Amino acid sequence: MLMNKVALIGAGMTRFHHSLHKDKSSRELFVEAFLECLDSVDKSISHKDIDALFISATASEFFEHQSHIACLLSDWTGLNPIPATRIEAACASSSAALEIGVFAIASGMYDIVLVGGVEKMTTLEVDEMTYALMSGLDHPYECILGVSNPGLYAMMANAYFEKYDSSWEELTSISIKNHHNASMNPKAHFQSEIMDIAKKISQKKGLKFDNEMDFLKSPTNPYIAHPLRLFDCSPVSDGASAILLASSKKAKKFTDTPVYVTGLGHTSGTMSLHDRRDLTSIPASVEAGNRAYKMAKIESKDIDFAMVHDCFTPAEIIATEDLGFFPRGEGGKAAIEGRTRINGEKSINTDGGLKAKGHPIAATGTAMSYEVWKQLRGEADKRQVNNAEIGLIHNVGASGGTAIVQIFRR
Amino acid sequence: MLMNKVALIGAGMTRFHHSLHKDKSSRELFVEAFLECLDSVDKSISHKDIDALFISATASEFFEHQSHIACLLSDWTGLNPIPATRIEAACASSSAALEIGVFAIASGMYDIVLVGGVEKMTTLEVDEMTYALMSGLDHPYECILGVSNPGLYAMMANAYFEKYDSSWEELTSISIKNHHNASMNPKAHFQSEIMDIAKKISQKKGLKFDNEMDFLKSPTNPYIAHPLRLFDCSPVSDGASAILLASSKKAKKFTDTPVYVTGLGHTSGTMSLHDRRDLTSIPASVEAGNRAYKMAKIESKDIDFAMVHDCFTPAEIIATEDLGFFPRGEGGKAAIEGRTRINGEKSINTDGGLKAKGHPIAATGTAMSYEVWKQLRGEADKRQVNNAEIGLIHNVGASGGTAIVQIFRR
Amino acid sequence: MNYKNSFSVKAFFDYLREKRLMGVKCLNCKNLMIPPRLICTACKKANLEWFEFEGAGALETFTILHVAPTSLKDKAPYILGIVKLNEGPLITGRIIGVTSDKPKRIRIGMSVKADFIQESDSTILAFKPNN
Amino acid sequence: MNYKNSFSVKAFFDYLREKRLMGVKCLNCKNLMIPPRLICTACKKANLEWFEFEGAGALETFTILHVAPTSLKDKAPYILGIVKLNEGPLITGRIIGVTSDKPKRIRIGMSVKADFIQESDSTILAFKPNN
Ligand SMILES: [Zn+2]
Ligand SMILES: [Zn+2]
Repeated sequence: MLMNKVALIGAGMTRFHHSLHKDKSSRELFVEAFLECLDSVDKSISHKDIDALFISATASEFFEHQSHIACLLSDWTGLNPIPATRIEAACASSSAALEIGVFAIASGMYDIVLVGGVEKMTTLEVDEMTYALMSGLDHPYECILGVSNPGLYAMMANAYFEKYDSSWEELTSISIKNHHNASMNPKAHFQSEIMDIAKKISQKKGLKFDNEMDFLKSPTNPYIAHPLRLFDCSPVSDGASAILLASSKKAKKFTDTPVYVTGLGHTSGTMSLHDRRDLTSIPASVEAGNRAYKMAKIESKDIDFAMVHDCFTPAEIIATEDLGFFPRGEGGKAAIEGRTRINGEKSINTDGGLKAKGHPIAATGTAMSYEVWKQLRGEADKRQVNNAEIGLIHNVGASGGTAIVQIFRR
Repeated sequence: MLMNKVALIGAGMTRFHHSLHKDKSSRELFVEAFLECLDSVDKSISHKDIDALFISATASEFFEHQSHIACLLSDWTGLNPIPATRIEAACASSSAALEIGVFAIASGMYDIVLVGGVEKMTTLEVDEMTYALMSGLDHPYECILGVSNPGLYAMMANAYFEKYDSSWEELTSISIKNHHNASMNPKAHFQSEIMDIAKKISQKKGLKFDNEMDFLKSPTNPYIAHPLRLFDCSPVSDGASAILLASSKKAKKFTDTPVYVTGLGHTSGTMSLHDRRDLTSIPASVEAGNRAYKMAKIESKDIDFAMVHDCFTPAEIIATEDLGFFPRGEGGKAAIEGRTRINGEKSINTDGGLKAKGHPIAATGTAMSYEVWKQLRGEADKRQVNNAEIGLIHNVGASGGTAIVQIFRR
Repeated sequence: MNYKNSFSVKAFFDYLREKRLMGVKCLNCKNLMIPPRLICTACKKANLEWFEFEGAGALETFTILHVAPTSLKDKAPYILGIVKLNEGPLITGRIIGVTSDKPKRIRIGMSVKADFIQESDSTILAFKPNN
Repeated sequence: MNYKNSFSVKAFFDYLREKRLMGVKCLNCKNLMIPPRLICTACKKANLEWFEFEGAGALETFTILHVAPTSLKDKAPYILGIVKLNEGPLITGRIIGVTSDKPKRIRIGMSVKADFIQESDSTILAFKPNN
């Protein structure tokens, strides 16, 4: 019905980083992504072609005391007076915005819509930032107790270890792979292998690490929420991303190689982690995946590559199982065996994932689509997946209260 | 194109109030509106009929340290696992949600969608609440200076007085009328005429007021932002509202008297008030109105009644001019002459408006649609507009960075 | 339908202050829920009554929080867990009575019982091991 | 296109601290804008240069704020205004040099000039009447 009705015709993003954007606020970050997005349109596009704006910021209230940010960005991009609406679904905000952009075009209301997200996170100290992002959890029943986002994924990890007789060591395969992929991504927050980071630290601190595991097990990689350590967590980054959507009819006017939206899946899970019977899976992800596969008329095996929500390392393992890429309990083993590396059996998080590319919350969803756009057009350079034809993004809000899966093809 | 494709098949709202909901949080407020909404469906509806949820909360981050609220409400209404997305456009949030619900249905993705909004405001003191809502303004260029929402409308009022040689006295016609209308609305925050309130106060404080103007000019009606006084401002209320939308095809399965969405207009204005050349009009309102009229294929004269955004009294006067109901500079005079009262020339804010019905920010847009629903179905009791066939809602974000106009017919 | 019930967040915490762990039972399908809800998660009916949980259960999972939000910085590291109550439902609580420097001592599956601790202005649900 | 320019919120306030009122001029269509933007509001090109405003103008409108946000509670009532600068654009500022208890003394149209006041940690744009 909606399949192939809407296409991506442009994509842009800032580098994700914790210090590079120190002097920029949300508006400057988003304009930067927007200008690159305009430039990326093969046959050129102008302001007057764009009909509407659906933009996300997840916690700009806390970071910049700024809401009504879609209006602000409409103004600052020069797109004013087109309609501008902010979309929020915790960490899945901008993929929700993309979905709504698809609806708006498919409804016949608009031809071309800009979607995207921005998060300026580094205005707060770590403890304040932790609390700000805890607003995405159930305030009275989780937040008040002191449950943080890493805390929730840590609890999922421990439940997973128990059920599948696995351990923290398995998680390191995720961060090692994703740092490797990010080392080839000029937009990534970290652009170095974990061992390179370990070497830098050892030089500075007069320490010595024999190998990655030696470093990751050291106090230099401190606990955030046991069993998760610093390198199990996505970093705090500032950044923005933007995608231009067009009706498939109009798309050809702007590019000869559009990227089509073929599958949309979006479901809500319980707000609290404790309301799920099995803590080793995110039911909303399973269902969102099934809905997206159904719309795209494909199965999980047809996916060539996927950006999955690895806010914390156990999340990637659970995601690859929830999406049907690997059997239950085998997601971690698959990663260890290299089956998820670029041009492995299933290329996962070719851009470095949230873990190494960075996770400016509301910019994450459309940044995943940005990588899919690059891959499907054969523009992913050293990260390029061979014969990439069908790509998937999987974006989770908080501990799984929201899950969004989107499938694209060239 | 979209005209008449989608219909309202149910509507519910809590009473708006500052103390009645003291013991309730957002989730309980929204569930209350939701249950009434379900009950309002003529031929009954069940949870499994509902495909998706677009819900607004404007500043729940500040009021309850709660974001990701669409997921929370999907869970608490029992609608989980349907997709749930939060929509924010400052004070125009839930009309933006309704618009997106229309797109989602018209796209063919869903048949039935729940939209609505909730705001639990009374958790904060007045000064904190003032600051929370200032997040909807331009933070560095307005908020830091201490500009509040009433401050912006006060500046518009002074510009209007100067241009049209008018004065504060004209504004009182708005609050007097809207209190009168609210006195007939069981959902309204205030259900009494201004003179009744004046009498109560005079008894308690041992004062004496000869008439409304005597009361409104007294120190008992203190300045908030000169020239605006307390009774020029909408009160601080808790509340929620919900609307069920269905494709026009499916609507008849649920009711014999659906209310059709015939016109949608939504535009962004400049974020800062100072970026507009004329401060006596809200350009986004003019354009949103024109777009809605165009889609509905009607003119402003065809509107039988309208809920317009009277967050502060000058806003109603400016709105009735921006929407083409009255010539420039004559909106206030029209109100004084009674031309905007129920069954006057153009019935404006039959429900009491934001001024007297209350303005729990994100609940306001769909509460306007709730009144249109009641009026078009002939269920507005003592407030009923005769032969109500075409109704309009006009919902503004902050000082006009967002304006949304929607037209409905029976 | 009765919209005006009191199965609220506030009521849960009011009970917690009285050291009572209260959820609801669906009068239609007998489903037990905690914290209290206004609509049954199973049958979707709004026909509920209060139900008191004993507070005994088994630890389903846990974490030790080292990087805490501002208000709890002084308390870190602290332990959090999800407990499967004997009556069926799971709920999150602070885990007390075990020290965070010995994570091996905290075992998934260990039996725990509810406790109620005072923190800042509110009563917090906690669980401690049964010895 | 040059994405890496410095027409930022931060730059505006850095200049303000130096008592300079800076906006931008479009190199394509000569449009003047304040505060600075990254894309011209008129021709939509990202081809701008810094432009210093004199700070002189006329009061377009004003209000006296009585109910202030938390951080400014002690300062209330204070006056705010929108000023039409001689170069064309309008901008919001605090109005000083007139007392809030005599609103009649504040006239729309009166000529004002920019001043820069220190408040908490930041420099705030203010305007005072020309006498
Ligand atoms: Zn039940
Ligand atoms: Zn220009």
